[in-house]
Amino acid sequence: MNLTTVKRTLLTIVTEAVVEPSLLRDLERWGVRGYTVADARGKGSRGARDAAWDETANIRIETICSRERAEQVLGQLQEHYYANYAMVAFLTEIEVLRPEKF
Amino acid sequence: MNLTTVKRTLLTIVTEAVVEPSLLRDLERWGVRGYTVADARGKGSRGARDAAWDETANIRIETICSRERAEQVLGQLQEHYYANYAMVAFLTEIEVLRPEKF
Amino acid sequence: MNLTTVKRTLLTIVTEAVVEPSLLRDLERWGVRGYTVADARGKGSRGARDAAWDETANIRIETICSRERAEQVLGQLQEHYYANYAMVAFLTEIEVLRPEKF
Amino acid sequence: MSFLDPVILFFLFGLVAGLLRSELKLPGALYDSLTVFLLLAIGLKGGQGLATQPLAPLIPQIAAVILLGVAQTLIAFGLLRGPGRFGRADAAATAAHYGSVSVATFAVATAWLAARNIEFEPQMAILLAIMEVPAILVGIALARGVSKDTDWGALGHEAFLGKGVTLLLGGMAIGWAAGPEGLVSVKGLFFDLFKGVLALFLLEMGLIVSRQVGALRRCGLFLIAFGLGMPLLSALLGLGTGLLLGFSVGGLTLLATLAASASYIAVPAAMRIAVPEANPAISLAGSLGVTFPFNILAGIPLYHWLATQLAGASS
Amino acid sequence: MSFLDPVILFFLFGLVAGLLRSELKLPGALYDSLTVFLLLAIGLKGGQGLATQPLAPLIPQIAAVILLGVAQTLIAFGLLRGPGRFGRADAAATAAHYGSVSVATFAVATAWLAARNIEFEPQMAILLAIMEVPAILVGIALARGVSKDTDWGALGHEAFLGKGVTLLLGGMAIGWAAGPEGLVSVKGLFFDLFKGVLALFLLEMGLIVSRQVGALRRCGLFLIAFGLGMPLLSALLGLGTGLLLGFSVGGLTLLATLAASASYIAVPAAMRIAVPEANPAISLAGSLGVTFPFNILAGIPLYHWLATQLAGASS
Amino acid sequence: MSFLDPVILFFLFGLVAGLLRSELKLPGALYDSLTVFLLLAIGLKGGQGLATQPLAPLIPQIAAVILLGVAQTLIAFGLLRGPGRFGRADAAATAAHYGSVSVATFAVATAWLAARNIEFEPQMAILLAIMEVPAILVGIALARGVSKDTDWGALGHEAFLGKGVTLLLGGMAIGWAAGPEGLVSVKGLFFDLFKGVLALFLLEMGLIVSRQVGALRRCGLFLIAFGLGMPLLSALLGLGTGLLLGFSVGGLTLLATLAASASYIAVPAAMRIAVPEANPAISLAGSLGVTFPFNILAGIPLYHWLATQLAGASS
Ligand SMILES: Nc1ncnc2c1ncn2[C@@H]1O[C@H](COP(=O)(O)O)[C@@H](O)[C@H]1O
Ligand SMILES: Nc1ncnc2c1ncn2[C@@H]1O[C@H](COP(=O)(O)O)[C@@H](O)[C@H]1O
Ligand SMILES: Nc1ncnc2c1ncn2[C@@H]1O[C@H](COP(=O)(O)O)[C@@H](O)[C@H]1O
Ligand code: NA
Ligand code: NA
Ligand code: NA
Repeated sequence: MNLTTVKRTLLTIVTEAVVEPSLLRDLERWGVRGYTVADARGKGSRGARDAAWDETANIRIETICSRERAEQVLGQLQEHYYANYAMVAFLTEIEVLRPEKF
Repeated sequence: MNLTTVKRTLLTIVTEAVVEPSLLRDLERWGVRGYTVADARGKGSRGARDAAWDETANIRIETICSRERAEQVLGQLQEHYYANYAMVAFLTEIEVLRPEKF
Repeated sequence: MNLTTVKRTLLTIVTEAVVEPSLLRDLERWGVRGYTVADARGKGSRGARDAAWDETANIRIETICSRERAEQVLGQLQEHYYANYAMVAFLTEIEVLRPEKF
Repeated sequence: MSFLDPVILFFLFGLVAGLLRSELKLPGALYDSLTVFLLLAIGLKGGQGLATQPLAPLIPQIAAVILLGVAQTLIAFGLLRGPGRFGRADAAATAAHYGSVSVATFAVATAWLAARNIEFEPQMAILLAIMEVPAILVGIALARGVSKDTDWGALGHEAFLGKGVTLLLGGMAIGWAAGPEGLVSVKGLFFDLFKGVLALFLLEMGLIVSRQVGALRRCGLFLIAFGLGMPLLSALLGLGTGLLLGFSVGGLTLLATLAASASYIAVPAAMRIAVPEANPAISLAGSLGVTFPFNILAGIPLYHWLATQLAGASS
Repeated sequence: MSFLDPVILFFLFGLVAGLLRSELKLPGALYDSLTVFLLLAIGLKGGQGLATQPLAPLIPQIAAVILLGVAQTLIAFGLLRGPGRFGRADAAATAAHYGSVSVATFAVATAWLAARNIEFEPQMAILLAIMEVPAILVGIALARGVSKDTDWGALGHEAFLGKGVTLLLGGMAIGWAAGPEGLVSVKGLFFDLFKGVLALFLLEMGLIVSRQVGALRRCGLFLIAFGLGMPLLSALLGLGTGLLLGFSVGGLTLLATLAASASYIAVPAAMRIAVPEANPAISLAGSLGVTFPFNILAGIPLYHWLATQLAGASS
Repeated sequence: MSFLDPVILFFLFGLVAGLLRSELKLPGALYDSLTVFLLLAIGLKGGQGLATQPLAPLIPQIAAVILLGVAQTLIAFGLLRGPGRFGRADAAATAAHYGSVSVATFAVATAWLAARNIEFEPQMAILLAIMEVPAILVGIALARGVSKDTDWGALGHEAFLGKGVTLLLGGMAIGWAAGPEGLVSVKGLFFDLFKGVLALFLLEMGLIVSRQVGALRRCGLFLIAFGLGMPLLSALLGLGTGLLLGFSVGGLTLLATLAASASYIAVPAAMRIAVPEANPAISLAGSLGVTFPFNILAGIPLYHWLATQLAGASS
């Protein structure tokens, strides 16, 4: 096979389930064109979030974008979310086909 | 400790929940030896898939394999699934112990 | 924006749901400061684990730490878990802000 | 008997809440559990009825409803390809939806009849299970042609051992084997709570239907016309078939409702795999966005009225 | 009527199991489903009562409970800012919790009254839905000031179309439209199982409350005092309001309970978005860790006793 | 009373659907919720019975069933190590399964007795909870030896505060404190729906059992023989213990059933942690694939027959 994969950046965010609607709205405002969300639980500096009920549930969001966009979004998260919300975000270098999609 | 990790490739696929059985069958036919599946929701070029009911739910599949196998499977996905299904797939370079397992 | 991301290592573990409490305790003993857990199903050398009931469910744990810590934990997993449990673990290089957190 | 059946009100509530973009969302596991409950309960009730009568007359009835399903699918395909100018795949997939049946519509119709103390033949549940299947196979044949190397074995397996058919037939077998007396011990769950569970289920259906509005707007007027006209046509076919089979007014109403109803669970899933190039949004916008609300709000009383007229005329 | 209502026992069981660190955990989807059930059932019951009486007297009552909610929020804010020395955001968010209401507390109170055959006004369910909202808006205004460019449209949408208010109002509309006769068919689910479902729900509440102990220890004595004193003050305000509105003893008890109760679902979610700098652990430790158990274990009988005294004196 | 109890039919339906590879799958949250319900309901029923009698006679009974559990585990270990040629870990883990008990089997037996109006001692539920535990500790001691630095504290915590034991004991405490009158308000949920919920649960059990067939084939004939013989032996031990304790025919039947039953929830989880080198597929193939179906299909009537004979002979 003769595949040409292209580099993109995957931004993964783990945060409180309660911010899902507003965070997804923000992501779209910041130029993200697609995302995937899954339910999660976890533990971090703000203590255990064991998903026993909605207030203590986490979500895990993934969005594939250009390196530039990913850094911009990460910067926005730091500015608007890091201080007040249980949140972790990180970047991973990945490869995709159909680069125009991301 | 004296660990020798070995490079492998992680193929991640996000797609419609309805294809789970047939896609997993295909993955095994294409030589994949193991995979992990989780439920997800998301949004992309085919619109929002919010998991309100089965028709609009996503799954997220991960499979660790050799770079070669990962590229082959990605090629097969492009050929057989990309056109007709809501699907995103990407490759990540990872490291494992027990290389013979993957 | 002027972001300085820092390299960290993401350790991902897929294993039997039944070990969740004891494995998380072990992770903390081994120095991990945070983790994220999600429910999963899958297939591997120990057969299909389809989450039809708790005995056959998987979990997927992610923890971000320094490369060194990640290798140490991976080594511990190999020593204490690989032989007896359905388990897969791998390392991914990632980038974060707030390096002091991980 | 006022028109404002709470079951219908729950549907309207879900629909309005969805259209107003309320944050209301039922847990996915609840929706799945309610579906399992309804399928089992319908099967149990049918099976318990069958326990008290001979099974032989079933055979011609089964044959008749298979033909009915095939005929509906072919007619729908013709309408969608011809006047509708649908592409082959979209026409075939949508036709399969309309040739098959909707369990939720059937459940509302049985509740409607029960509220009016109108009896119906117990085997309707088995006919419901049977009618899920033929349209799927015909739809695939229409999309692919029969010459192609379709894996009919796998398709048959999927059609007959899908969740819906399995639960209906399993429930019927249990009801038949246990009989009315045997079921007394599980009656408290499966029969006494039936209408409440149906109400909750329809609340979720209302939410789901409300999400079809966008797709419906994009699909255009023909789909709306088809979604209203096809059930009427199918209901007449169903009434004709029911008359030939000598059904009671209740049975006629149910068979008309079954024929008029369009699948939104089994068929979408099967078509997504077998005819992937068809756009699932189109078929669902029709069957869920137009035909389902039409049937439960206006269709069922209408089919019952027609059944009464026909039964009166033919007797 | 012994004190040991099973509903309370289920709560205590969950609390003890949680404190002993049992592995007991109910599936998240079950907890969500039970919430949906309780909200709908409360709404249906209220709506069916409204069906038999004129709606006009509702308007002054609605206005009165809005004022009651606003007053409670302002008083709580004053207490938390002044003697409590809370920061602005924490004080505003916590005040909003106490100015709003808790559906679980309301459900326990209705069950308590029902077990003693004490009647109450059917519109209490609508007042419950109304009282969820004003404290949220006041709390946000207290945290941000009203000059700032808050998106009140989005907030209003969220407050009125949140899950709780939607289900309560939807249930009431259905109950009102169907009336007592129409609801007979869904009674088996929504009314006959109400107390059992409430018991199961309170088991989970006990588990959740048990997790507040750590936060409570960190938050200090003032929060505990506030969590006990504020409901007493609010209950008196509620009783006063109820007397002005001419409520029965049952209605007085419920309005006092509503006023005394503190939100732990709608308000935390809204505050988390609108006042993110407030620490959610503080408000929840108060409303869930102190006020909720106090109300269901000791508050409700106390408010009922006060209501009896006041009703006797005023008549 | 025909043999075709719907509860058994639901199990067979699940089994057949699973063997035919139907796509039928119940949501995981539903299965968990049904388990919670059954454990609580069994506990409540037992507790309400205890409320009307002195508790002192319980102490020798508790001691007796602990010994019974220990004896069964040791015998099973001997059989598996000796004739079975199992490795130490596998033998110990499997023995622990058989020395412990199965709640689902107990539930089917109580339903079987209830359908025949056979009374039994209310404390059977407490004995059920007690009997879950000793086999776990013995199994671990057999696998590791007692000299090793096992964390018995953590193990005890896990054994006694696991979900099953917590819910059984919590339910009993509630039932005991509320008494039969107090439970009237939650009866509609926990008692009237018991058999329907058990039926649904057994449908899922059938599906789970059907997945054991592959493992069973790999494990060979000895495991099948053990899975049939061990419950018979245990039932006799249980009958003997019951006679010594002076139980009624119903109590004898239940104690025999408890002894004959093998755990498939609490023990597998505990063994997976404490004896990880044991292959869980072996123990589950035996307890779920052979012993569970044997007990509910043939064992319970047999143990009841034996109990009748023994009770007749001894009186
Ligand atoms: N080091 C970590 N690795 C992986 N996930 C983490 C880590 N730290 C925190 N998290 C996740 O992020 C959530 C919020 O983290 P925090 O803000 O540190 O409380 C936690 O509940 C975890 O799910
Ligand atoms: N840029 C993206 N990043 C992460 N996930 C995506 C992205 N685009 C799409 N997805 C996921 O893939 C699914 C199918 O995408 P699509 O085919 O673009 O509709 C969506 O429902 C999302 O869950
Ligand atoms: N190659 C693989 N890629 C991704 N996940 C895997 C792979 N192999 C195994 N897994 C996951 O790890 C679990 C345990 O694997 P195993 O120990 O091989 O049975 C499986 O149930 C899968 O969820
Ligand atoms: Na049809
Ligand atoms: Na209040
Ligand atoms: Na046993």
